[in-house]
Amino acid sequence: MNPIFAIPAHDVASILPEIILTVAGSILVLLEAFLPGLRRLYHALAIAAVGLAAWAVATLPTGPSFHGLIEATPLTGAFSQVVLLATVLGLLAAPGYLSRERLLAGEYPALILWCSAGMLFLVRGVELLAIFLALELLSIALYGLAAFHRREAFSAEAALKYFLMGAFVSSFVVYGIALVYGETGSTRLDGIATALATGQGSPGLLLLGFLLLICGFAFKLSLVPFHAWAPDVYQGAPSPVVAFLSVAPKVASAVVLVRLVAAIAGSPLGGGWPDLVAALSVLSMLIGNLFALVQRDIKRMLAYSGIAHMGYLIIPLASPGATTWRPVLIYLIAYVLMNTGAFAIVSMLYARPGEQHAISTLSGWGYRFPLLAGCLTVCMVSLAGIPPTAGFLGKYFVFLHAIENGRLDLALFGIAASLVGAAFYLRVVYMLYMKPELAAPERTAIDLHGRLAAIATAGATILLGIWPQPLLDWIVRSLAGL
Amino acid sequence: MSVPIAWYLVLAAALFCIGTVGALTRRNGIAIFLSIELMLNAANLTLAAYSRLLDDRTGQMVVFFALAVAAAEAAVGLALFIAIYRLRRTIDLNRINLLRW
Amino acid sequence: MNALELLWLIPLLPFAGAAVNGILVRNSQKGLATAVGIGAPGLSLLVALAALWQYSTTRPGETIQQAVYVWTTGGFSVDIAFRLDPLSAVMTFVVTLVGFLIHVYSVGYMGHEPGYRRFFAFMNLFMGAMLLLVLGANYLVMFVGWEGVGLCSYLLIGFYFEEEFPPYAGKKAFVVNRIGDFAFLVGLFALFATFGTLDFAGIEAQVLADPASATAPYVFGFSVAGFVTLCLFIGAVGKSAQIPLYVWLPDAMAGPTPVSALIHAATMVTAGVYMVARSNILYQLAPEISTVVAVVGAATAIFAATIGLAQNDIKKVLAYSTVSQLGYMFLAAGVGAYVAAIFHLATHAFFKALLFLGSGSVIHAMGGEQDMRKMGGLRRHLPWTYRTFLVGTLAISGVPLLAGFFSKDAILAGAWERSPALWAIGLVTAGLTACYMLRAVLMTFFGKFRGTKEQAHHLHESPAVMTVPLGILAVGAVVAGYAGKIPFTHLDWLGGFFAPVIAVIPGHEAQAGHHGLALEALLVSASIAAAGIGLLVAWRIWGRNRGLDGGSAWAARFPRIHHLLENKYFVDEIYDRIVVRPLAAIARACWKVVDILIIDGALHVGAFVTEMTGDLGRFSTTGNVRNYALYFFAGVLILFWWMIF
Amino acid sequence: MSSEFTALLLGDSITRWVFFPTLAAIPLLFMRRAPTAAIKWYGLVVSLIELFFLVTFALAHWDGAGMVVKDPVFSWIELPGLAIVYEVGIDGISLPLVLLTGLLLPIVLLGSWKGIERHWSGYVLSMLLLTTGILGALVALDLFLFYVFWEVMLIPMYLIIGIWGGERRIYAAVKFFLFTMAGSLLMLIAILWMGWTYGQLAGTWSFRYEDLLLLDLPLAHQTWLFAAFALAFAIKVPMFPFHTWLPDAHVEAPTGGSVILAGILLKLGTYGFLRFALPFFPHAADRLAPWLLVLAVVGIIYGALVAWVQVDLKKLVAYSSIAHLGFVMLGIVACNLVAWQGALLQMVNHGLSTGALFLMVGMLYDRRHTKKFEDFGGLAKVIPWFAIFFVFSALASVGLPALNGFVGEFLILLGSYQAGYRWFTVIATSGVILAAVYLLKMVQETLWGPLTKEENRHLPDLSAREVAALLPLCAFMLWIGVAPKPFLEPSRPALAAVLESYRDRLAGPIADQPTLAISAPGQARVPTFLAASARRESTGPQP
Repeated sequence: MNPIFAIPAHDVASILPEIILTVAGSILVLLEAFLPGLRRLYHALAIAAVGLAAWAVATLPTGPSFHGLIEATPLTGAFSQVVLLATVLGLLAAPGYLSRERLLAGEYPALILWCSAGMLFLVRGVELLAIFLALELLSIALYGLAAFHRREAFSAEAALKYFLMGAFVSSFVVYGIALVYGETGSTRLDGIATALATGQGSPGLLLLGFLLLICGFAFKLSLVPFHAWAPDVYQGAPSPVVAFLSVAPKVASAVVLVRLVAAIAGSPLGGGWPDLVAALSVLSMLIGNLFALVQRDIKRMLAYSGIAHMGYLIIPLASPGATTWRPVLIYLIAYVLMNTGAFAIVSMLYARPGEQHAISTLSGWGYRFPLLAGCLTVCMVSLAGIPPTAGFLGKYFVFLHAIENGRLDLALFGIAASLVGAAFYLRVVYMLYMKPELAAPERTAIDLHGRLAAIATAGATILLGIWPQPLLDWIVRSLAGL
Repeated sequence: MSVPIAWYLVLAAALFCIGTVGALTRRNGIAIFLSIELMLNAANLTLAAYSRLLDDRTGQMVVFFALAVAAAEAAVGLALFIAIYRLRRTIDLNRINLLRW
Repeated sequence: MNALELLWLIPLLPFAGAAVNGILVRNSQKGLATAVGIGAPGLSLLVALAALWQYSTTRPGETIQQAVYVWTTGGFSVDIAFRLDPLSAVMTFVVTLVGFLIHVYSVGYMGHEPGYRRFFAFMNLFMGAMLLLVLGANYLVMFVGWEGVGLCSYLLIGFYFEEEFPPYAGKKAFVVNRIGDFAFLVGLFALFATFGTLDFAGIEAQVLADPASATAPYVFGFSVAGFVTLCLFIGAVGKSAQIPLYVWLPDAMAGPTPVSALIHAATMVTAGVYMVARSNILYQLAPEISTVVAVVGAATAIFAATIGLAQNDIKKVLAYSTVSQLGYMFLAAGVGAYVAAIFHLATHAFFKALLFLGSGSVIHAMGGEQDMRKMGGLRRHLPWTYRTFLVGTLAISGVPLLAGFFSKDAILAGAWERSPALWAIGLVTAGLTACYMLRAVLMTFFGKFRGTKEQAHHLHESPAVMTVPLGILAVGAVVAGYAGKIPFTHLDWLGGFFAPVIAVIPGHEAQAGHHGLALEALLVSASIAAAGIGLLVAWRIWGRNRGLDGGSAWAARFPRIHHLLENKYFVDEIYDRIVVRPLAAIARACWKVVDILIIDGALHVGAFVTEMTGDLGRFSTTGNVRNYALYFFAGVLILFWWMIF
Repeated sequence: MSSEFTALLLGDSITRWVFFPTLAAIPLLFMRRAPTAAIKWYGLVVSLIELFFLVTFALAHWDGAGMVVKDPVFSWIELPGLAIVYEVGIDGISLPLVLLTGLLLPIVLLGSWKGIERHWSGYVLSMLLLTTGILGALVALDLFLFYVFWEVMLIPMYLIIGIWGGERRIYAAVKFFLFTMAGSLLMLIAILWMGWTYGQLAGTWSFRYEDLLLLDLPLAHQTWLFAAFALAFAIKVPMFPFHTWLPDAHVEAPTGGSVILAGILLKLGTYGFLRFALPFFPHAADRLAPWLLVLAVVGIIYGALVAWVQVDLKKLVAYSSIAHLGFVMLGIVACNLVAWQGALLQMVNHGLSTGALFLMVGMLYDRRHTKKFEDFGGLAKVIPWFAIFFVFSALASVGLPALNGFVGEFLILLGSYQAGYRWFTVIATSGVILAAVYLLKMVQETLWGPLTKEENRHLPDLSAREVAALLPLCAFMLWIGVAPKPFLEPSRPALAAVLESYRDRLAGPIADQPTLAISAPGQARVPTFLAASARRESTGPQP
């Protein structure tokens, strides 16, 4: 008898990282059930698991698996590592906050790990179904995380909004998948591409299908006009969650978006897509920065700034091609570092979840918390894109790409927007250092993990600004295939 | 005699639109979630129809997974509704706006 | 040792003195301050005399250049260099001698001032700058000295800086001078752009080689020479207090009297005349500008003289007289009688310094009182002052055989050659001069004392340290005239000595100035008559112990004119109205309107608009998730629509 | 890269004195709890060591005529088709400003001794970082590198104004920051565009100064790029319509901040014109020269007039800076050796005299905590030594002969007159009148007249520390004024070379599409730095 359901060993091996993360997550849940005494160690364990996964990713044999549903290339490897980096930082940011809120539990790291497993799939998926499943996996985990602060109406509301929007959008995605599948007869991106190249299928339906897909991921990236959920969720969800939620999904979704745009842009139908992306990018940069300018709540401010940053991120997509990956990857790394750092520090400094995280609360704390304030300043400077920081490096490569491909207009919009951006990032800095202290801090959740996260992010941000060569070499190696 | 495939697609599209309109117009969270389920199923119907049209099983596979996912979403969603109801005593979305602007 | 090698010492010594007195010496060490303050100019006087003696004996008329060091290089290269030729020789002589005497006088006059040390530091600084001015071998060095003396005049006018007015007067002087300096600078630029050098010798050589280069049309229908000389003359107008820039000089009397004597009578204010004479080669090539010079000079002369008639402050009288005499010198320079100009400059240096120091001695005795209406009958108490002052008065009035007579006569003769009109003006001015000077003497020394009791009590002749310089200057005021052209003779030492300075340009020779004895006699007698009439009138009005009555009677007879003269034709007020205030208004407009309102306003509006867009826009995030769903759906539809069409 | 860099840091190199302040700043991070005095002295010592480095370096690499020194070049950021090198070099143009920076740093710290009350470690830290930024921008020969340093200057200055400033310090700081950033972002795009164009023609991107000089661009491109650069620099200078950040920044900034700002930061704008904007886009520069001249001259008159009617000492000095830098711009745009020599010298002069004035305004502020004229008057009686220095510096600023200001202004005006801009020159020259007007007003209202305010009756005169801060400045003012030659000579060869290449390119035809001039090293086209003969690498590892 031959086993019909036998799964080839190399396929199993090919998803080792995901397996590690998922299993680790499950173990943590079990530990929560049976050994709650070890709670303090959970995050350490989770981080260890992530490290293991990173090792697995690094040693992953390249090539497609599961009949080409997912693939492993140096490219996916690179993005996976970025996702894992974000995961580690998200894990580091959490314990202080959780223990202060008396929420320390196994579920948290478990959800994070499962979520990042989903992201790894998302990064590697080259088939619409796989992509859809991965997307749902990470989304559902995130819904849970967003709602993690049970007793907090803000948290629940944030989760609810996130969930409803997510579900609403995912139905569009499925419909998009259906249309694309129907018109091209394939759910594999390569198959779709070839089908498009041959020009089969009704253009209208195909356009609609792709549009739905792309809007779906634009929603994940919180690009204008699909951004509205972001500020609410960021503000309401527990800060350490946001530290994770505001970066990791973006990394994964960006990969998919690039793939989708590349798939269609190459086709006869591809005419209008670059301009569409350009429009999204310009809208996001301007609206994001404009709305962030007037926020008094630091988390909302960072949410809108995140929207703007996604706008910068997709500038290269306006001129798709093999060269698109490099600026996107560099920008994402920078964004992961500075944004996670900012949110990690916010989650440490702000006492009450849910309520307004007024920027003015930070007044004069620059001298009370020199280390954290310094790191926050670095992150803000980097977000503003001022050298020598990773943020500047990212913007630099993005603009470089734009100019290289004759999108000078986008570059100009970009700088106009970042001028507005500078204004509100600097507000944080002057609150920290130039204003007298308003209120003495209370219930701050500063712990070793958090400090570590802050130092790591800020340090890396500066280091990348001053000496990016090693990273760039690594990136070049990862993107060598293209 | 068999119904032309196109009709399934049109039906699905119609369902999808109904679902969308419902999701946009209802105020009760549950009702909205139901409408979303409707949209999801419209999508599933489209998939099934196409799969039949193309005589290719992938579509149906997708439908299965989509249903599973829908179920999972429903679980989380309902949990959230309960949580919010505990805290706010309402699931009228117009009144769930602590977070705004 | 060769004194001609030591030219650089002449300005350097006073500078050193200033540095020592200014930085090292303490206020308490008064003796040391005196030693340095007198010693530095004294030494420089000795060096100067030695050099001049050697010059006039061994190499008279030659031009001695002495480069000290290179100042700038590159596109514009110039040396710090000194030049000794007859012109600078005479100037150096006058400056060092008169300057030294005034320093000596100051020891007595300033003896009780708190700022004694500071005073001498500034005075030495001035001496240095002035000598730099006259000894400089190129326009740049000259300009350095030019501004240097301006600075010292600023500092010394404002010497009593704790009072309200003196610092203000100093500022006024500096600013008005700056207006002239601005033109001076432009002139230098034009010079350098044309000739590629600022060296006197270099320019002279080029012009002589090719006068056309200087007469070539330049801008506004001026020739090069025309433009340059005009600019330079404006500079001179500022420095030498001619119309319209004379307004600072009367105010400058706020400074201590020795300062007025040294800077605002004898030396600095004559720098303009010196500069015109120094640039005579260019002026000869720019006849139209020379005419301007002459006219301005004449106008200033008579204008200031009329004001002098109605002033009651003794120093103000002398100040306007100075302005008027400077006008005389420019008249001379304008009509091409450069020798006469320098001649008058020298004689004027003597008798005007004498008069100022005399007035200083009077003020000293009166305990600071300067109003002649409160004086009178002082000749009994201050015999020496009275005598010397009288000599000075007669000299400036042009009484025959005194210095003023000769120099003034030379000027009038020159004026006659150019135009009888100018001559006439000069003549009237001479009369007026005699009149108001005698008036001053009569009001001060004659009649009965009109001061307060304790003033009368304190009246005393000044100490020897003050009277001796008066004596020496008086001698100078008598004999200095014999250096120049003596009427009815061919004796003209100065003329001969100056011959090499007055450039003779091929094609532009000035017509020889020797007219028949008859004419000469006529001119001389005319000027004598003018002086005589002036003195007579003054005697008739203020003489014979009439005190003030005569004057007030006349004032009552012509109230309008008197009012006008007494208030100096309201020139200060007019300037304030038409220049200063409008400028300030513009400045304020620039600040309040352009800067704050327009530029910053625009910025703030921009910022506000940006902020408002954001602030209004953010309400689109209503917090109601149903709207978000709507946005999403709308977004999809719009994009789809866009993609289709 | 790291190995080369560390080797450079250790060797006697430009890199060493560029980054020494930053390295020296690191310990301060851990010295927050240290006693203030210790931090002050630490900062002072560091700044003196830095000065020592600079002077020794200048002397060591000085050949009779001038100096052109480059650190060994090595690649900083390298990607396929994109090479950004770390390339720093110094020549006669940057030398004076570099030395001025080194001179001002210790003086600034001395001048802040009393004025800064809080967070000294942060203050010294910012100052040192700022110094690195300034020096870096002055020696960077790769435009990417230049831009990085250029921006690095912003944050410390922002902090200095914002933390240690006066009442409206935050407004001023933000204004300063946004103004500068607005300009520099456009410049960044322009730089990228040039690098890309070079890449199109040469195959690989490059931002190296020497490479980009080889670009021949059509007039339209030149005009836009020049506009972008000019905007960035004009804001920094600042030229007339973009100047309004300056008064606010100066009035609010602490003494040290004002001194650095006026002394050096502003010069980077003019330096940028001289080093980048003009040589890169000669034709555009030539065509836009009249406009720049108008702005410069307007700046002179306007700044002077507005300064005249100020009621705040510091604001008066701030506006006077606008006027002075108007002169510098006039000289730069005149494009003629005399004018350029004057302009470069005038940059230094302004740094000295205005720096001294700001210091003394700060000293008054330390004593009386006011900068308004109405609170002063008759101070000369109370604090004579202060009066002497104050009058001295003011006169230097007026441009009195035998003091430094005169030399610079004279050369500038002479040069621009020679260059044929007669009427601009004449108008500009009238600025010397106004300079006298407003500066004497300043002196008058502070020092002269009766002592009206009772509080002023017992002000202490200058302390030894303050004299130590002022004396070097005044000494240089006098020295430059009396014998400017040693200060003009070093920069002449460099200026002449730049001018020559500028003229050559101007004489050359305007390309109708971007082309790359193939030029042999040392050709006049690319001044000084490429001239292999003229270059001497500072001792360091060979790349």
